[in-house]
Amino acid sequence: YAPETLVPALTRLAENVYRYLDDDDFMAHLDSQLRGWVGRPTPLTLAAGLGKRWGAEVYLKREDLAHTGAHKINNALGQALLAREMGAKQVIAETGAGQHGVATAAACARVGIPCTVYMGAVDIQRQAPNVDRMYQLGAKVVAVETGDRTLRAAIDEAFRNWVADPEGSYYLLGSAVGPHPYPYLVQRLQSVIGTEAREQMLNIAGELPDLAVACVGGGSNAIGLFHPMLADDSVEFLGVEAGGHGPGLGDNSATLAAGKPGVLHGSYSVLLYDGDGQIQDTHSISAGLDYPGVGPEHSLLKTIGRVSYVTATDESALSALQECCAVEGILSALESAHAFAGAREWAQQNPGKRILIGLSGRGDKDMPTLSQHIPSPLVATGDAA
Amino acid sequence: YAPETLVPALTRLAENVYRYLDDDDFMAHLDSQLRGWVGRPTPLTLAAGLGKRWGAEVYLKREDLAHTGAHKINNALGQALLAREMGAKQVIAETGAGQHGVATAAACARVGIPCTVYMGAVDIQRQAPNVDRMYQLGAKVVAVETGDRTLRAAIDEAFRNWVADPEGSYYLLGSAVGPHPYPYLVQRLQSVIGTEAREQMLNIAGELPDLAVACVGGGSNAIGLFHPMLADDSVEFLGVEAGGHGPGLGDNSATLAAGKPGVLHGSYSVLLYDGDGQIQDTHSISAGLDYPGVGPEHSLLKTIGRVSYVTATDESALSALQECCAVEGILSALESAHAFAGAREWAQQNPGKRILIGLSGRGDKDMPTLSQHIPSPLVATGDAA
Amino acid sequence: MTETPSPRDRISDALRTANADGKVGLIPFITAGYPDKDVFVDTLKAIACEGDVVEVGVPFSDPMADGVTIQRSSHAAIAAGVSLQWILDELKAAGDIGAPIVLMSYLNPLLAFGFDELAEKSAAAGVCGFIVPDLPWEESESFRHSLDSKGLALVQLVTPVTPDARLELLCKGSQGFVYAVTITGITGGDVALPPEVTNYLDQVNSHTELPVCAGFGVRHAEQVDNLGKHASGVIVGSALVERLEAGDDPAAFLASLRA
Amino acid sequence: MTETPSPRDRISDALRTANADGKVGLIPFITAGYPDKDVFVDTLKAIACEGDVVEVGVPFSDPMADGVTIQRSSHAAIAAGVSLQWILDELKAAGDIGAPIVLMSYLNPLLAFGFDELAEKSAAAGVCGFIVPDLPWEESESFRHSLDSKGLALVQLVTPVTPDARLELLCKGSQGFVYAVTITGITGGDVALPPEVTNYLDQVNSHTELPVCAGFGVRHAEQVDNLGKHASGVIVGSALVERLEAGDDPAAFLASLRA
Repeated sequence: YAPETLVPALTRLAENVYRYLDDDDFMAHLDSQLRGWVGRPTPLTLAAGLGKRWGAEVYLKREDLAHTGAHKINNALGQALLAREMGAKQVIAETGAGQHGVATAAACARVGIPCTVYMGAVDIQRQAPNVDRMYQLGAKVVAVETGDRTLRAAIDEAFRNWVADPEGSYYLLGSAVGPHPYPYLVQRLQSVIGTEAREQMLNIAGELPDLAVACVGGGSNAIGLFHPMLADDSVEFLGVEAGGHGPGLGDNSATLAAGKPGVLHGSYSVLLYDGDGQIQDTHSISAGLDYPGVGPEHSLLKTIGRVSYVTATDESALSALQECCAVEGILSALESAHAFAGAREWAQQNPGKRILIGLSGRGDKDMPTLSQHIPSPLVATGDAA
Repeated sequence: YAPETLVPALTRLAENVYRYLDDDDFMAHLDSQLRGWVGRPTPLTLAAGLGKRWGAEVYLKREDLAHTGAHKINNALGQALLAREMGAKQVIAETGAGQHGVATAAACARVGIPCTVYMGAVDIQRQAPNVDRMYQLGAKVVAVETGDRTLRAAIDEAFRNWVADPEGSYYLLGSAVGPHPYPYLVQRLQSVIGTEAREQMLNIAGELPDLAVACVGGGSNAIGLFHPMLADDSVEFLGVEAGGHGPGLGDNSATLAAGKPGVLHGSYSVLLYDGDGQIQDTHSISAGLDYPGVGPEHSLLKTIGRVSYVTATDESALSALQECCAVEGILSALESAHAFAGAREWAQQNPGKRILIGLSGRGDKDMPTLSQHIPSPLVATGDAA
Repeated sequence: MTETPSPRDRISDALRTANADGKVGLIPFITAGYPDKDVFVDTLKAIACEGDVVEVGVPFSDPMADGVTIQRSSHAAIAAGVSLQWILDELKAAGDIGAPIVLMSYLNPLLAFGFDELAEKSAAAGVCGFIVPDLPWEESESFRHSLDSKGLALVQLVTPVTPDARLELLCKGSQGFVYAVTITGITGGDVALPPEVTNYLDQVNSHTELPVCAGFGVRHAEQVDNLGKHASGVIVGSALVERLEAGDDPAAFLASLRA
Repeated sequence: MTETPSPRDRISDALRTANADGKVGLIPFITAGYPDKDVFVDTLKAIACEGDVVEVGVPFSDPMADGVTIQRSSHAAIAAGVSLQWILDELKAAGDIGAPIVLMSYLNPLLAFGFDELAEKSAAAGVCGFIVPDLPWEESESFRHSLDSKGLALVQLVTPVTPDARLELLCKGSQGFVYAVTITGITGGDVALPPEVTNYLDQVNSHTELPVCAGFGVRHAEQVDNLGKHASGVIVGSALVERLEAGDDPAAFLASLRA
C-alpha cells in the first residue's frame, strides 16, 4: 500500500533485509555494537516494591538503560548499519516522542551517515529536551507544521521526502508499522528484547512469566518483547494502548480497542478513522503512543487471540509512573507507564502471578509534561537559625 | 576536620563502613542491586571514530549507561543500603550538577528512605532537568541561596543540617571529599568502575590501557576508575580538571593545578583559596566540576607522581563533547567532556597509544547549557511543492 | 449501431480525440469542493470546457504522496465537510459536465465507503475511473474487480524509478491512460525537457497503446508544447489549485496552456 | 610577687570572677567588623563592659557549622575586607579592651596565616585563646603546640552526642573554658530547661574543673538565669549580631540578660 514511487525502493529494501538479517557477519557485527555501544543485554530488574503492593512477582525489562534511553536504539542501530551496507547517502526518519529521532541521530553518527529527522511541531513543543539532543548528535530536525503536527504528520512528511529521493535516501522507520518489509524488519531488530528477557527470566526467576506486558503505540517494543515468547504456551500477553482522556473518538490513541481495518502509511492494519475514511486525530499524554495506527502483527495477534489488548488512561499512566518512581526509584517514560498501569490492573484480577513488564524507555524526556501534571514545590534555605 | 557535633556520627559511620564493606552478605546484596537495578557491568565501547581522528586506540567506560545516567549511582546505592543497615530515618545529600541528587533520590526510593537534597540556586538554574527528576523520584529539594549558591554552598548547607540531627540523618556525600571515612567509602564504592574496566580491557582489547583518563572535580569517578589499576605499573593516569575560562584565580576549578593545602568540608586536601584563607569562588561550564576542593587521595596521587593532572578549558571541553557526538553518537556530560579534551591532547603528544576514557555520565542534563553555547537551528516544512 | 463506450474507454477516447485535433491532451486537477464548496460543480464545468479529462481529488487527511498545495487544499476541504459521499452526490446532481471524470483518492476513504457500493455509485454519478496513489498493482485486485463490473478505469501510475519489467506490467494493467509521474518537477524557467525525461516518456509509450499522460509541475504553454512531443497528455494540478486559491479564472489559465 | 596569669588563665579567671560575684558568666559574640568595620573596636569595648569574655568571629567563606545569621555576617564582613590580619591589627592598636578576647575561626584562615606566626601576633594583640569549630581534638596537636608557646587557649567544644569517654578527653584537653554546644536551641517562649539539657551540662561539669559555658540561642534574662544553675557561663551569638544589625545598643541588650 505504498506509492508506486516507493515500490522499487521497498523491493530493494526487502531483498537487503532478507540478505543481511540472515548474514552471519552482519548479525555478528550488529551484536557486537549492541553489546559494546548500546549496552546490551539490558538488565532484568526484580521490582520487589511494586510486587509487594500489587500482590505479584514483578520483573522489569530495562530498555530505559539502553543507550539514548529507550528500546528505539535497537532498531535504529540495526537499520543504520543496513543503510550503510546499502550505500545510502542520507537517512531520513520521523519521530513522535523524540526517542526514535535521538536513537537515529546517535546511530547515524556512530555509523557515519547524515540524517534528517521529521518531527511534528506539537511534539517538538512537548518533547523539547529530545530535540536538543538530536541537534547535538548532528541531526537536522525539520518541524512538521502540516496535518495534526504530531507523529502521524511526521511520518507523512518523511514518506513524502523519501518519495523525492527513494534511491539515495534510506527511510529509517521507527515502529513496527509502514509498508512491508518495515514491520518485519523492526520486529526482527526489536526481538532482542524478548530473547534476552526470556533467557533472563529463566536464569533469574527460574521460570517464564505468567504474563508479559508492554505498551502499544505503533507497537515495536511490544512486538520485540512478545515475539520471542509467542511459542511459549504458558505465557499470556497484554498490550496496553493509550486510553487518553477516555473512550470517545479523538480522546485516545487506542487503535486496537476502537479501530477498524484500513490503510495508512503504506500498511493495511487496524486504524482509527471516521465514517468517511479520514484518519482520526488522536490524543495521549505520551507522544510516543499518540498514533492512530498499529503494527499489522498486533492486528493479527489480536485477531487470533494470542495477545490481549487493553487501554490505560492518561491518569492511570501518570499514577503508575509515580508509583514506580516512589517504590523502585525508576523514572519510566510516559509510554512505558501505560504498561505499568495495565500490569497493575491485571495483577489485581490475577493475584500471585509472575509478571514481566517491558520498561521501554526512561522518563527524562517527559519532564516538561510531568512538571505540568505533577507540581514540583521548591523549598529554599529559610531564615530559621 | 569535622565539627565536634559530627565526630560521633563519623566515628559510627567509619565503624559501619569497615563492617559492611567487608561483609560478604552486604557486598553480595550490593552487587546484585548493581547488576539488576543499576545495569552493571556498564559496557566498554571501542571508539573507533575518535581513535582514527586522534591516532590512538580509544575505549570508553560507559558510566553514562548506568541507571540515572552517571557513575554517581554506584556510590548513592551503596551508601543508601548502608544507611538502611544503620537505621537512618532520613538521608540528606548535596548536589552540584544534579547527578548525585538524582542518583540519591533514586537509590533512596529503591531502598525506602526519605531524602532531602541541597542544591545551589545557581545550579538549580543551569541543571533544571535534573531538579525535576529529583522531584519525580520523591526527593525534597532545597534551593541553597547562601554563599556562592553552587555545589560548595550546598555541601555547607547539607553539613549544617546534618549537624542538627547527626544520629537520625545519614549524610550521603556524593564525591570523594569530606571528612573520613567519606573519601575512603566513596572510593570503595566507585572502584567497581575500574575493576570492571580493567577486566573488560583485558577481554576486549587484550591488554591494559597505556593511559586511563578521567575528569576530576571532587574526583569520585576518577578515583573509581584509577584505583583498581594503580598497581598496574604499565598504566599511566591522567586526571583532567576544569580549566574554565583560563588560569586566573576564580576563572576555573582547577584545584590541583592552582590550589594549596587547606581544610574545607571536613577534609585536609588541596583547595583553591586566597591569601586570607577564604575559599575561592570557582568557575566551570560544568556544574559537577565547579568545586574548589578535591578528594584527598588525588592530592596524594599527585604528590607521589602516580597520576598526572592537567586542565581543559570550557571551550576545549565543548569541542570535545561535539566531537564525541558527531563521531561516536554519544552525548557525554560536560564533566566527562573534560576527560575527552585531556585525552585528545595527550594522544597528540603520544601517538599510537591505547587510551581508556572514563565517560562518567550522559549529557542530557546539560541541554540548557549546551543550547546556549551551541545554537540549534530549527528547520520547518517549507513551501516548496 | 455503435456500442456505447465503457466509462474507461471514454477517458482514452477523449485524450485521443484531442491528439487527433493536433492538441496535447489536458487533464486539469482540482481538489473537490476547494476553495469553495458552493461553486464545485460550476468550477468543474468551467475546467471541463478547456480540459479533455477532469481529475477530481477526494480529500484525505494524510496525503503522503502530495506536496503542500494539495495537502493544504485537502485539509481545508475536509474541514468544510467534503466527503466522498458528498462528491458523488454533487456529481450525480450535476449530470454530464462535458468531460470524463477521474477521481483521485487515497485508499482509505474508498475502503471505508466499500468497493462495490463505490463502483455502483460512481458509475451512476458519471465517474469514469480512479487514480489511487497508495494502491500498488499487487494489492489492487479486489478494487479492480469491483470497478470492472461497471467498466470503470483504475489508472496505474508509473515512475522514473520503476524497473522495466514492472513498467510493462503496470502499462498492461492500466486502464483509461497511464499516469507517468516524474519526481523532479520542471520549473517555470526551464522549458526544455532534459533527455532523461523524454527517454522515460518514450519508454513508457513503448509499453502501451493507451495514452500516456505526464504529471509534471506544468505551469506554462511552452512546457505543454514540449511535453506533447513525448506524451499524449499532461496533468495540471498544483498550478491550477493555486489559481483557484487566488480567485483567478481557471478556464482562462487552462486555455493559455494550449494557446 | 604574683605571677602574671597566662592568657588562657585570664579567660577562666574572668568567668570565675563573675561566678564569685553571684553572676552567670556572659560571653558575647560578634563577627569582626560587622556590620560596620569602622566601629569594630568601639563595639568590642562596649560589649566588653557587659561581658566577661569576648568572642570575636573571624569571618570565613564557608561557615558550615553556623546558622544563617552568622553566615550572613561572615560573608558581609569578608566583602568589606575583614581578614584575620586586619582583626589582629585592630586589636593590637586597641590595646586592652577590658575583657579577655577569644577568636572563633574555622581552620583554613588560620592555616593560611601560619600557626606559629598567628600565635605570636595573637598574643601581641591581646588575644587569649581560640575556638575552632572544624578542628577536632585528634587533629589539633600542631596548632596546640603553637598556642602553648604563648600560653593561648584552644577551647574544646563538646556536644550532647559526644560519648562519655570522649567527653572526658575533651574536657581534660580544653583550656580557658569548655564550650558546651547544644543542638536544639531554646526558643524564646520556652524558658524552662528540659531535663536532657540540665543532665548534659551537669555531666560536662563532672569532667572538668574549668568553667563550662553553654552555647544556646540565648535571648532572654530568664534563660540566662536558668542556665546559670548548671553552667558557669553562656555565649550570646546570633541574638547579639541581630541587635547590631538592627542598630540597637549592644551593651543595653547584654545588660538586660543579667538584669
